[in-house]
Amino acid sequence: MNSVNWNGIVESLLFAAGDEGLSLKQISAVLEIGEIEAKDKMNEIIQMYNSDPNRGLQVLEIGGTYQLATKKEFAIYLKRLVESPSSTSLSQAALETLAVIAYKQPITRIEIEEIRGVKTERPLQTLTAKALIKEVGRAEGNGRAYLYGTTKEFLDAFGLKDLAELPKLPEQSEDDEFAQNEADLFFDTLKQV
Amino acid sequence: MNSVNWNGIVESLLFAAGDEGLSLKQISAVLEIGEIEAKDKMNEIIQMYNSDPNRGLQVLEIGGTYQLATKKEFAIYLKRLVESPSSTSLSQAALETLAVIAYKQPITRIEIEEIRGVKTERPLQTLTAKALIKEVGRAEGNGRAYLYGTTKEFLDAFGLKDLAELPKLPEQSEDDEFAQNEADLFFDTLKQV
Amino acid sequence: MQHYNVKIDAFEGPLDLLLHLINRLEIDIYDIPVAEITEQYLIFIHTMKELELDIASEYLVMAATLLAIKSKMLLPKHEEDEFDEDLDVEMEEDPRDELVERLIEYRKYKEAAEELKELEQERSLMYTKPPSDLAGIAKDATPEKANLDVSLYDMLGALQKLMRRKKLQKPLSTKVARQEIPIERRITEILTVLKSFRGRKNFNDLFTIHNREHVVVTFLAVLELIKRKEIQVTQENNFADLFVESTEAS
Repeated sequence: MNSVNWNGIVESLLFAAGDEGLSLKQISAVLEIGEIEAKDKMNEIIQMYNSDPNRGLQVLEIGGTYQLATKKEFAIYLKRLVESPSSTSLSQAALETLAVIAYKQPITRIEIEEIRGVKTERPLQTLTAKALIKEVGRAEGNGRAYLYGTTKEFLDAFGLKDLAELPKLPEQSEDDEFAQNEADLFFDTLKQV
Repeated sequence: MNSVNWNGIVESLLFAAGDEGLSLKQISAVLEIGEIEAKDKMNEIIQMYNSDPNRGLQVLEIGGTYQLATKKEFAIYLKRLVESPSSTSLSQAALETLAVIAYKQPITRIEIEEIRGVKTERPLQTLTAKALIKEVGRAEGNGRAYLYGTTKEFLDAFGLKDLAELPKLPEQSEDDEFAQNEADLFFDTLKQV
Repeated sequence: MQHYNVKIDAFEGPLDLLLHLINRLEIDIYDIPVAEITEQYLIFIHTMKELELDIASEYLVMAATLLAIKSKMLLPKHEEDEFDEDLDVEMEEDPRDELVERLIEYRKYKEAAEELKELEQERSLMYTKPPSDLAGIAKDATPEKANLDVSLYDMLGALQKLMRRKKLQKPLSTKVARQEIPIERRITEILTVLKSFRGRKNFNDLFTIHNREHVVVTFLAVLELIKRKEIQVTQENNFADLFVESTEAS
């Protein structure tokens, strides 16, 4: 071997880092290459893992860090061997609250409650304790209520690279279109009169 | 692919098993093959890892269990990673350890390792050096292992008045059945020690 | 009038309940028949009251809102006499508008919550490992007591990772060994004990093994025996110990 064995090095680094993951900064520091080059390398490596069916592992990119994880298709085998704590399973109330925060952050409790139509203290406590949300600041104006936002742990728990990867909200435009048609229909009816 | 992907399955199994490793018995049970056949497969796989320079990992056979580990030749990079200045903030390993101690103190190292599933010497050293934890006594029974607890500096660092101010874990709130199971799991883990 | 066998805690609040009613009645959300939906909503609330369940104040506020909208809808519409230049205005002044807007907004996040749930499930199929302990590798990198740039959230986050991580099952055989105790067998055992005892036996003494499964099976066996009238259970007075005896022996 006369060249640097990037794949081997990165695999050993990722393995050691476990679910703490490695940032691009750490990778480029250890490999002594620039971050852009490191990023290219990581993309190559991600590709390599994904395209090789002999590999049971994949590289996840989550909230700015890379981490190794088993491929989904092997979950059936792992389930025979490993206890699943199902620890992240959230109540409906918590999931709804989390959805509102994820899409509308930063947002105050009152604003969340307006959208949900119910008190939301308990779900906020649960989500905070599960480190899925945190206080990210204070709202202007009277009360200076806490503003909530999602955490890196949130991205990890839902397997997201970043917030931009959140599924698109059920589009309002469709509803609007629908409403528009209705309105058109209404107008048409009137014209006929 | 029309045949079973042994390599992929075994890799994912070994990865998830981590430091605890897998016995031949477990492997043959999950793969639903005989132990002799499983042993042959494992030898093949060990060979495969060793002969592929692109792999940063190897399969070790220690005391009848197989486990994944990084190859020795990459140790220098791991050293660089550990020594790279993540400086002021704590590693996840340290944070995890600290969290377990904070919520379960007084607690022995063995108990912490049982909960975390990995060796915890270094995090304990780090936390002790940073004065966030200290030895608070000795456990009863054989070995009389050290018991760890948090310090006043811990409270200061996290802006807590006292330990009662630690956020309630979701599993500590009674009315969440789901969380209760989680708590049971958590405590069962402890009881097994 | 139909009755609802739905628990109020099956709903995440009045908006959720309204969406449920709208779906159930196959109503167009943009053209809600307020009278009908209000009636259904109130029936629901009344049922809850009869069942003496706590009804969160939000449900009552919504009931009032619905009634207010209903009464506004009943007011004569002057606009209809006017020309169509006012049509836009008329659309906006529909007393239902605000509620419809809230329902649609809420529905958006309710659906998003479903998607999150799926993502979470998918994520749970991917297993990770804890960071390795590299104590042996880095020799004397003794960290000093520096200022810590960590928050409680970081610690909770690390703890969550730990909780989420799956744990390797001990020996695979423990799972297999934990087979169920057949109730029939336990029934026979209990009968044998009672018959040989010839007299009343304290109910608590039947629970010889203190694990959950054994306790449950024993309890079920006792219930079955009572049903079959093979044993008799007596109690002197409230809260006193229960005594069990075989009907055959007595």
